[in-house]
Amino acid sequence: MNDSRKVYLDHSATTPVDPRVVAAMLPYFTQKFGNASSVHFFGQEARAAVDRARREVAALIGARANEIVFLSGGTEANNLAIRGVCEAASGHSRHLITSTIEHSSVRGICEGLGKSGWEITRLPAYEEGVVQAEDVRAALRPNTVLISVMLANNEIGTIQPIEEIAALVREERARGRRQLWFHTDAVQAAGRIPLHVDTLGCDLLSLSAHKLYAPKGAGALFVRRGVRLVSQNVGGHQEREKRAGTEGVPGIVAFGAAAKLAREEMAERSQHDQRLRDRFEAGVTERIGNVVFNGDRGRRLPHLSNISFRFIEGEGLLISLDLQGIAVSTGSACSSGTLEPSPVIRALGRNDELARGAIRFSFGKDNTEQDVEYVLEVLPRVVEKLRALSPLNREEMGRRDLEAIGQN
Amino acid sequence: MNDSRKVYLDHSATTPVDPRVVAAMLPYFTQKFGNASSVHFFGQEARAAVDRARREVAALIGARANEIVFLSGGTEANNLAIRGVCEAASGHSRHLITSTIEHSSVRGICEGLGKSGWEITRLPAYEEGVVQAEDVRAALRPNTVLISVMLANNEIGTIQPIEEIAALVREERARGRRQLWFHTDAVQAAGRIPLHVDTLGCDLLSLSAHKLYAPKGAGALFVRRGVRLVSQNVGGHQEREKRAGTEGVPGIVAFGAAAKLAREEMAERSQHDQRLRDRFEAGVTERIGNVVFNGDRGRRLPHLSNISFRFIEGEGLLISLDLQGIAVSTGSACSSGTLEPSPVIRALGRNDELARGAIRFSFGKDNTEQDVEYVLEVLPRVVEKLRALSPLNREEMGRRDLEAIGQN
Amino acid sequence: MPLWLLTLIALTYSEAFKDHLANPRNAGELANANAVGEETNPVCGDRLRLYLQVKAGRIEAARFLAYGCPPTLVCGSILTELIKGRSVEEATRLTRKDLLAALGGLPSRKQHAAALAIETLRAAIASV
Amino acid sequence: MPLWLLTLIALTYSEAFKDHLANPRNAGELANANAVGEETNPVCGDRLRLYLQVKAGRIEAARFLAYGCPPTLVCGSILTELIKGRSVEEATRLTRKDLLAALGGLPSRKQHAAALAIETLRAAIASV
Ligand SMILES: Cc1ncc(COP(=O)(O)O)c(C=O)c1O
Ligand SMILES: Cc1ncc(COP(=O)(O)O)c(C=O)c1O
Repeated sequence: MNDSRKVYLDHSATTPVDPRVVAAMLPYFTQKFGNASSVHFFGQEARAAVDRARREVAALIGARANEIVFLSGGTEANNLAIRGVCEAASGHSRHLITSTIEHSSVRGICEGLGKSGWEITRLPAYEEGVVQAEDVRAALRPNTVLISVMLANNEIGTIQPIEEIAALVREERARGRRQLWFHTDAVQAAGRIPLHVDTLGCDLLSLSAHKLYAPKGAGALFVRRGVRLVSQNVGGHQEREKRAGTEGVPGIVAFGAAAKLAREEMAERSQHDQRLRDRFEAGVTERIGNVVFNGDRGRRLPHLSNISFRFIEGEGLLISLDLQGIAVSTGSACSSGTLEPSPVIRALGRNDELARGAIRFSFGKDNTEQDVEYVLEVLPRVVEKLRALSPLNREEMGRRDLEAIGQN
Repeated sequence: MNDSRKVYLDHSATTPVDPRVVAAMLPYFTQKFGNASSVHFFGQEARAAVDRARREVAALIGARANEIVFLSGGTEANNLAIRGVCEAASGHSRHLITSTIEHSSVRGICEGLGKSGWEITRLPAYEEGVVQAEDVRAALRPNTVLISVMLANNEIGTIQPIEEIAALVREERARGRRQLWFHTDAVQAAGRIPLHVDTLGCDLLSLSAHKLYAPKGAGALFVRRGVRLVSQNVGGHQEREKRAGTEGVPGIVAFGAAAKLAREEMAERSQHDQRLRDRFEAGVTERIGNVVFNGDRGRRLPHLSNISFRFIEGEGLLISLDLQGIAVSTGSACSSGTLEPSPVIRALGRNDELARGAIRFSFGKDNTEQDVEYVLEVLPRVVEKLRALSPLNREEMGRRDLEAIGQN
Repeated sequence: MPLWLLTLIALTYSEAFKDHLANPRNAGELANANAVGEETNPVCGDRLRLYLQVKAGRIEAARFLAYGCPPTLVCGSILTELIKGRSVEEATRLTRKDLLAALGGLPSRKQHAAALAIETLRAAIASV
Repeated sequence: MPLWLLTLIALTYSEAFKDHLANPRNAGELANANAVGEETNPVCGDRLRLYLQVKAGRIEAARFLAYGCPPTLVCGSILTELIKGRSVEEATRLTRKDLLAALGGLPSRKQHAAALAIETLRAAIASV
């Protein structure tokens, strides 16, 4: 392993904690260590800090502080949103609409509901990796309780038409329909593009701290006032009865500090990420043949690039890059099967070879131009080396030769 | 508020993080920040750290590393244990046995199950605050799935006869019974008294990091090999399919470091806590009349003292002490109702006045003799001042006078 | 009430409030009282007893006893301060709001303590 | 396979393994091969093709092509190293274990890669 140089291009899996965030959190371990449910000074100090953080997280998405429920992460946020709303409604209705490109957590939750009798409609994302609002309309049934469509995909970064779907939901409500809720998983989008729950029009929105330079182990769910959901972790009055358990004060404080920084620095960060990403993609196009970019390139998160390298397979490329100090990912870092081709890339209609050869490069605020140059130097060599091994390569060449001959 | 001096006597609510634990965790925020599910170097580093922590937590309770599931806290551990086992069994059996003095999380979970059709037997704890194993035997039914009795109570510190209950369970199994599981909530006991899952004989055991000088936001459930439970947070393969969601690496690392220290320093710590606690109780007995000690004083955690001060009420005493810089608690810091008398103290058969006047003092490794002296100086004054206000006081005196007259 | 709410409430206690809690004024019985009132809050069991010494329509002295949560104790203390030296007529006009103003406000969930104090005052005056 | 298992597996790759992955030996086609074998793993779709140049019962040259997960690539590389210069008879006796020993072991879930390599070797030898 090349120990001299490390380039982390896996910011969609997790981000390093911003030193300013660590600094904000640090007093809450040893000095201001109270339990936010304690009545005394130590508890009040912790409670005040949690509430400050709640206001910061709310501000990041244009919500009110009392609409934010703190949780242990994005997966728990999705669990509380989807299972919570569905359980609250299960007396009368049992249909939910989601997409084929959701994060594995949403996929897994929906599978579970499917097993316990729920009807699930999974909308296609087409070649561009974007769900169509019209498909939502077509899928709506009288007993639909929940629509859960992610804001931006974690593997290919495509941004979904949340506002259009919300408009549909509003239409339905205007027609007198009740008990139809709209959830969006904004774990990848938050901190990377501006979000406002009123513009988006969603009723529930999931966040995860560790995707925006805060530590792993904290997350939040926005629950619009009036949405009824069944608490999943029970046995305590914390978080307005929506999530039992002693609040993870330091993680929450860190989340708040990171949300504030994300809000203040979003424009700057996304410009920076996008500049590097675009430079990277231009370099790849220039230097490496037989690549396919996955996901609508005009409608993507600014920091993410997903590329299928033909003839070779993701794990080998990933480990080879790792040996050169470059960290990337194949499929979703939290995804389940992986020797199986990525379900998201498959959903775009790509064949198995392209799906297995898909690599995600995700940039972050600490990456530099030099990082990109280094990767653009290493990646072509590694791809070439692996392709030199590949029998698929030869077959393709052979086929092309034959085709060329046939054309003459 | 007296800002010059702060004495924290609420270690059962939460503990300050040990600086050595902070030091162990710190690199995992900014440098070793990988997602433990990532394949590359950063991920491997995180994965290795999580597994080291898993071994440390396992060692604290004599378990195997692969029997430890990391979670967000003790409440989640209790949820996964109780709901997880009950949901796995709900096809065939729907009876569970618990006690009247469980933590509010267990109480809340059992209430929820009760609402969805489970039969719940709640065993008495008698005046001493100790459940009797014989009562468990009497409560057992053919359709009992789970026994959940805490290891040590969080309000009064009494230690429950876990080994005896486990012996009963073993007897039942020897008679060919299957699908009877035994869970114990060891959140308060861990790090304070030696625990070994094989000696205890339990199948599931809950832990919370923030009670043993690690940060809030981490916990663990011991799940003995062979115990089937339904995952509660779903949608990911983390923690051997038992708990989905990106692992909170820094919190887990901290938990591991704290577990190691707890194991190494347990004897020393509990001697220290007990010395202070006993000195405190002797002082209270000496200087304050009309007090009642709650819970079997011979069978208690070493760091905890629960005292009812007659004629006055807990919240006023608590806030008055807080104004003097002394942090204590009334009822469980995570308990629900509190203007209602503590259900645990009520379970001992105490009347409302004694239950409302119960205060928990819980000592920790950073408390000093001076802390105790300070409290012994302040507490009698505060109690006296509040009693001077109390009409109950007068009535009692009046009654005694009358009784005295009557006796002549 | 959940404990976290208690914490929220404790957060909002004013300095005046804390001062009265730490140093209650006019606590205890009044030997030569000629008016006494006592009320109990049926919700939480809090109890307030007020002793007055009324002379020529003027409250010469006032003392109180209280059992219950801090706002009840504090309201007792503040109440005695407010009425001492006033005419009974003035005291009769005293409202919950006056009390709340004097102690720097109370969270809504604790305002019943002020109501209890005013009721007790009325009862004591009625007993003259 | 869950990704966390992949991570566990990656943790256990030996230095020899990583070296072969970074610098595969004898990669590519062999122009003057007189024996070729190709096998595909039906589970994961991994594929290995082996070219041999056999002269007088001795393997003078060996090259390979592989598609699939790293152990498959590495097994191809190591296999060619192990058989080059050996007699066909010796090569026939080569087992999965020899291969595993040469690459410093493989986690059990990846050992099928070694099996694939040995099968491919047998197929190539059979084609002589
Ligand atoms: C889109 C999306 N949703 C949910 C999650 C899960 O969040 P967490 O890792 O905090 O459990 C992730 C992260 O892996 C994600 O990318
Ligand atoms: C006995 C007991 N069980 C469970 C819990 C809940 O643990 P946590 O605070 O980590 O949610 C606590 C702590 O309040 C406790 O004392």
